[in-house]
Amino acid sequence: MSNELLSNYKGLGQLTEVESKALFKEAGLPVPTSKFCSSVEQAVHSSMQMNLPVVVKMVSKEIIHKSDMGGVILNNQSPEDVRKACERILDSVDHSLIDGFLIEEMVDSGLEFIIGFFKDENFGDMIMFGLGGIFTEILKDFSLRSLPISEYDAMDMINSLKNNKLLNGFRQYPKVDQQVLVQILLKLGGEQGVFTQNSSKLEEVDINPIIYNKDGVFIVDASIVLNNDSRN
Amino acid sequence: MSNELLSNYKGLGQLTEVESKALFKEAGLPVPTSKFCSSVEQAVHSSMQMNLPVVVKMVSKEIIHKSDMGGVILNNQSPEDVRKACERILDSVDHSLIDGFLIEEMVDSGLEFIIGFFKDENFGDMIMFGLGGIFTEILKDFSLRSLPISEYDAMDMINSLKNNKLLNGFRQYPKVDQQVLVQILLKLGGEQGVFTQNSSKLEEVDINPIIYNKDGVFIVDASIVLNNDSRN
Amino acid sequence: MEELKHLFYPKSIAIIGASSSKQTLGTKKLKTLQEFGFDGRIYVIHPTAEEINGIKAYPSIKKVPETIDYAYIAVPKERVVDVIHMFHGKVKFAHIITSGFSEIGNYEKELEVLAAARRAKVRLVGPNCIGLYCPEGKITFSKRFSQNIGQVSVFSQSGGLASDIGIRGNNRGLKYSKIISAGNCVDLGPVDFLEYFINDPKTKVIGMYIESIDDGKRFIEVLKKNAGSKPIVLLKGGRTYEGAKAAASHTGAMANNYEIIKGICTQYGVILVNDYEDLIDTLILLDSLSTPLGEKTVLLGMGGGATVSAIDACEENGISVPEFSTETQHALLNLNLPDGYSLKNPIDTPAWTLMAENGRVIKTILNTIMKKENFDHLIVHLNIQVVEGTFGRKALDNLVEAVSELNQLPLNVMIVLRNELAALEEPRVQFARKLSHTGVPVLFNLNSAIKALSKVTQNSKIHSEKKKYINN
Amino acid sequence: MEELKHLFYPKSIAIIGASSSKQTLGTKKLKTLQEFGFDGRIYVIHPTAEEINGIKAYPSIKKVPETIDYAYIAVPKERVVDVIHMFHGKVKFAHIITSGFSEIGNYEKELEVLAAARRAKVRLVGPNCIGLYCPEGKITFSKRFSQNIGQVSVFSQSGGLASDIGIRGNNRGLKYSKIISAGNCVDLGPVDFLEYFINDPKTKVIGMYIESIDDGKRFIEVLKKNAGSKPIVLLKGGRTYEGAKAAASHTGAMANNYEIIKGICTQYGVILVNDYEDLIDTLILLDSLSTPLGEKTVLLGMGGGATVSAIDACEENGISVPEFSTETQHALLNLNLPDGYSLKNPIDTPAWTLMAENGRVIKTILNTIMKKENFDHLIVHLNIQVVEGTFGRKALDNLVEAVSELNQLPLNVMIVLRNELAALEEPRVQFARKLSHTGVPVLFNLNSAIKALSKVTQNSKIHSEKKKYINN
Ligand SMILES: CC(C)(COP(=O)(O)OP(=O)(O)OC[C@H]1O[C@@H](n2cnc3c(N)ncnc32)[C@H](O)[C@@H]1OP(=O)(O)O)[C@@H](O)C(=O)NCCC(=O)NCCS
Ligand SMILES: CC(C)(COP(=O)(O)OP(=O)(O)OC[C@H]1O[C@@H](n2cnc3c(N)ncnc32)[C@H](O)[C@@H]1OP(=O)(O)O)[C@@H](O)C(=O)NCCC(=O)NCCS
Ligand SMILES: [Ca+2]
Ligand SMILES: [Ca+2]
Repeated sequence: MSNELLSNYKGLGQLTEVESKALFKEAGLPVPTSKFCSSVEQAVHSSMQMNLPVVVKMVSKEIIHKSDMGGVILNNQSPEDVRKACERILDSVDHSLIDGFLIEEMVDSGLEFIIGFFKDENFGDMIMFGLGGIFTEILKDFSLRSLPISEYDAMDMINSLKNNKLLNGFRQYPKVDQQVLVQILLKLGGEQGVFTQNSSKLEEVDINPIIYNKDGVFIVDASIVLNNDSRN
Repeated sequence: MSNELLSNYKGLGQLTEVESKALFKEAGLPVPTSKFCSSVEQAVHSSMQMNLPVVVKMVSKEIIHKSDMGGVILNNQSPEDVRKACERILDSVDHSLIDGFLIEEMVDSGLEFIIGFFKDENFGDMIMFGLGGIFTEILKDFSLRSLPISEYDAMDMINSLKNNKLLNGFRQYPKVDQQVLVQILLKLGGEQGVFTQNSSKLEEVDINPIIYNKDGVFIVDASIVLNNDSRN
Repeated sequence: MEELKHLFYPKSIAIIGASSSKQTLGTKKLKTLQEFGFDGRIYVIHPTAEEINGIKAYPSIKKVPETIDYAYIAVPKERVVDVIHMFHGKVKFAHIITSGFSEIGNYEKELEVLAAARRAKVRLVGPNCIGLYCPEGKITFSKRFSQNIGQVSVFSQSGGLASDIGIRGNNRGLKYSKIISAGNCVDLGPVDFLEYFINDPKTKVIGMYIESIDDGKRFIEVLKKNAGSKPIVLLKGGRTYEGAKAAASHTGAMANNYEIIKGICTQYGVILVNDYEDLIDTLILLDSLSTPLGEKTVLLGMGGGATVSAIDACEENGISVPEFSTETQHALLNLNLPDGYSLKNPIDTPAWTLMAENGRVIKTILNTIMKKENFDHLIVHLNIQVVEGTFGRKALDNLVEAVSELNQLPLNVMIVLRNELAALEEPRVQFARKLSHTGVPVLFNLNSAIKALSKVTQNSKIHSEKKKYINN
Repeated sequence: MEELKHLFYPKSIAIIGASSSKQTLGTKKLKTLQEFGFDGRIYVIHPTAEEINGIKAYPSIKKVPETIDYAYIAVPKERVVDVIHMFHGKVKFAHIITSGFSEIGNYEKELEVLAAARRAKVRLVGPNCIGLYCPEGKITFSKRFSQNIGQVSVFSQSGGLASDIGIRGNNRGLKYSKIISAGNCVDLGPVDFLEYFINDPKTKVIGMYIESIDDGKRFIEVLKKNAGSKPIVLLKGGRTYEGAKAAASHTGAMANNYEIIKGICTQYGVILVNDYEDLIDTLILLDSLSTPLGEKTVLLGMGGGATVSAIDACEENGISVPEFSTETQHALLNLNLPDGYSLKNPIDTPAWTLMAENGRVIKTILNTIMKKENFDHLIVHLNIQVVEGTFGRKALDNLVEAVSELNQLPLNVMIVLRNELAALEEPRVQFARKLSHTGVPVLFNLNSAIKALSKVTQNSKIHSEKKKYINN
């Protein structure tokens, strides 16, 4: 299977969450179980087949910052909760903007990571790996490599984090199996990785957060921006 | 008012949470609003006069690690919840060990800090200030000073933290007013502070965490250990 | 760029800017080349002179009877374009020492020079460039550099640092294959020389001082091709924002983001250092230590406080100084040496202990240790002013002699010669040259030596780790 | 311990261990004191000799006609207790150079020595101790130390470092009031000497190399009393676990937790440094810079790469090198200096620019800047081997002469003399001594100079901040 997942993609600008997650799933990357539903009834029904609690997310091509608009409702413990959540969304947003709902299994809290892709004018395609939240954003604890990366590089990006002691486990956070992260990094930035294979179409990717908890590892949110060339 | 709060204290070893918090309150330090209740009915009644949600904690002179025993139940949204919580505690622990319940207003999550007191064999009384949780425990981000400390020292202990950028505020965490922390440090480690005035009785103090959130700052948990001399 | 060999090993040199009446840079260059023993043909180009310094002068490059490998240009900036214009079909490489171009904001003039060179089919080094050194090619920009041929090649984007690197390295016994300072790099730049050094059979170890890399993608390609097979040490000038500003004023290019360069260098096994002293120390170690290297180190030397500080440095840099077995400690005790030295690793030996057996006790100690133990490195540190001050120059000579024989031991020996006395600087340099002849690296500062050893062992660990991944 | 003045300014000295037949340490001490010009009374104690080196010898201390301020003991370790025993009522301070005590695990013997001293009412320096230097008291442990009297006093728990600190400092023109190395510190230790230096009117700046502090609480009390009024620079040996092991083997005490010491030093305004080179550089700056200090710095000097690296160091150490106003840049442009220097701060000046006006152009540049701008510091860095190599020794002398007049400017001037050439080491030391006479600090390494400046300005900021809090 080729990883040129975007080769037939005709959309412009930023992909929706549904598109991004579908793409990652196809590439063998771990995303939470989810289902796109075009109606409230379908949403309630789908939630019955999933592990509760679930998250209800509005799906919209027009609206980028869903959570700011009250378009993301966490921790729905029952199908009934799901119904209420869908209705709350419909109450607060213009119906014509809503394409449907994404019902997604809740991911428990855990150690968070960020993986990014960007193009440096001079050095070309780069991949970034960092500890999530404040660690990357405020404390600048991340490592950079040029694409593609090898297995050693992936390992080394993890070891290069200043605060990598956190990967040894503490409190409710399990000790991180670095191989799991290495495999994710390779599926993105390796020779056959999504970033590497689709580099000419991509402008920027921000996978944030990836949550590592006792249940496994999950890409919880991601933003994929296509470049100008692929917009034309 | 003298700060020699422990001058008449006759107990041995570690103080209970109720004792510690009473002591801090008397010293003008910020503790969450709470009430000691000797019966379930009193607990339910007290919770009616408090801001909900509240935490229900078992009070016991014999049991040190309350939470490990299921003796701490968070997020009780109603008096009814409080009753259920008390009953759950009574179900799981030998009644004869339970002195009562502490009903305490819930403190929202926020930036966490740790303040400690210990005696170094060579250098004497020391005060420790650190960022809470993993920052002090795993990443060793704390500062030490000898007692007593001045206002400048308190300020400097805060500025010396490696990750003090976190105090500038981010996401739901407000920008920290350093004067608030300075005043707490001084009430503990200053010339007239609790640690300084009671140094001869104290073996070790671990205030962990102090939570700084949009509502204010709160000593949420603390352990005070008296030394051998004061045991006799 | 295989043809760069004509630049480093020219058969014919033209000098433009030598004066018939004054001591110009051109005149000096001529003399330096003659004194350094350049044995190809030198042609002086001068509008009127018949000869300068015994060399026949030609009124124009056109009159020169052969193609020129290397033309040295030291005429005022207004004339550089005209000079290059005349080179057409006659010159392979031109080196422009003249300054007054992009480094002071004069980008336009620099681009004119480049355009002239492209038309004339000449490759440029510079402008604002001190030049190159290649003892095997018998060319140099400093008459102070050694004639000895080595296997370390250095690129420097600063002429001043290129000089310092040459002298400082030579003083510690380091022999170079080549040093090039490429000034403003309007044509040939860091990546060209890096690529050449990687392919150059005479180069085994590469050093780089870089302020800016303009062709980042090619930089990565070149590093990929090397794949760690030749060790590369890189010092980035302008790491910080303010530093980037200074670099821009200095060679006229905007510095690149250090975070990105750091990532790329880590990825491709380039050793990063923070100052030029560390650059040289690391090159010295790479030049003589064999890989793969471990981290188990014996530290032996004079000075109490120096030893304590060194151990702090070892700990902070991940160099392990493990204890000896009780068996070895017993054996050391049985040597019955004079009081004042410790039997533990690190071995802190006062001067008078080292004087035993006419300075040869150091071999006895090490032989005793190596009989039972397994170590990777030995760092010997001597405070030569103390030995000389207490026991005299002869005793010091004896001690250094004994130390030079340590290289027969089955571990990497590394010598640190400490000194604070100006009068002993010259002897220290002599000792260093002598010791390094036996293949033992010599450094002058204990803590930097430890830092350098850490860089080198870490790098060798990375490369062997990488090989494991590839073989899997 | 006000009486410690008898140790540093003794009127009477007894030497025990001088030999009638051999060059023992005792004999050497005698000679060193004579040569250094000690002008009090010296008594040699020797079982049989009539006189040694022209000094009358006494068979026993009892026979000496006066009380002894300072007794120097250099007899084998077995005899030390007996010697001290005889001191009763006759000796104030005894310094034991003999080794073989706690530093090799021989704690028992060391405690016997201490007990003997207590009985004899003698205070001890050592054992295993190289001793003390006080040019004003005309005593020294090294004949290489300067006779010049300064105001910097240093305590070192290592004899080797004490020597290095003396020579290295002297080489940069630093003049000391006192240096003491206290060896195993069985009696007098770091806190005693720190307290004495704080009270000593002859001491303005204090340096400490400490491996362990046994009386931590007194250390804090003493620092409290000082309250930052005299600057103190402290180097802790044995910061890491491994370092602590080496320290223990070296002076026989367990190192203390560095984290705690760091907290206490920060609290009481002690400047912490990481190696002895930084210790000396910081002392040099403290000795001549006035407080309070700002951070706005002009950086001027030779060398492209050196300037770029220096700016990195400034940025990393919080020293600000702000741009000049356009007005000033214009004024600099109008000076019409030769090409190759930048008009921005940092000012990167090639050697030939500095040669203008017979080396005095540097004053012209600075006067032009200071006419309109407000700066706190000026760092001038010269690569003396380049000046000498290109323009000769006379030009270098002229340049240094011009630089020495910069101290008239209304900012803190600091000079860095860089050099890689052994032959220029002696001249560099002479320049440094000459320049420092004019009150200008001289350092030899640009990046360490910046680090030291950062430590000093930070410290001065802390002290003025603290004052604000107290005045509130
Ligand atoms: C290049 C530089 C040195 C020239 O300065 P200069 O030597 O004083 O220049 P001059 O004008 O005296 O020219 C030198 C000689 O070349 C001759 N010359 C000029 N143009 C010439 C030409 N086209 N062909 C041949 N010779 C020429 C001159 O006639 C003169 O010889 P003369 O004295 O016999 O007449 C100077 O402009 C400069 O840039 N200096 C800084 C160099 C530097 O340090 N760079 C940075 C290194 S890191
Ligand atoms: C202290 C030490 C130098 C003595 O060694 P030494 O000089 O060889 O000792 P000697 O036995 O020759 O004694 C020296 C002289 O003192 C004399 N002496 C001995 N005991 C004496 C006493 N009680 N009173 C007077 N004189 C005495 C000896 O007779 C001898 O003189 P002589 O040669 O005329 O007989 C040596 O034991 C030592 O400890 N060395 C290390 C010192 C050091 O470097 N310390 C660390 C500094 S950082
Ligand atoms: Ca540049
Ligand atoms: Ca010690």
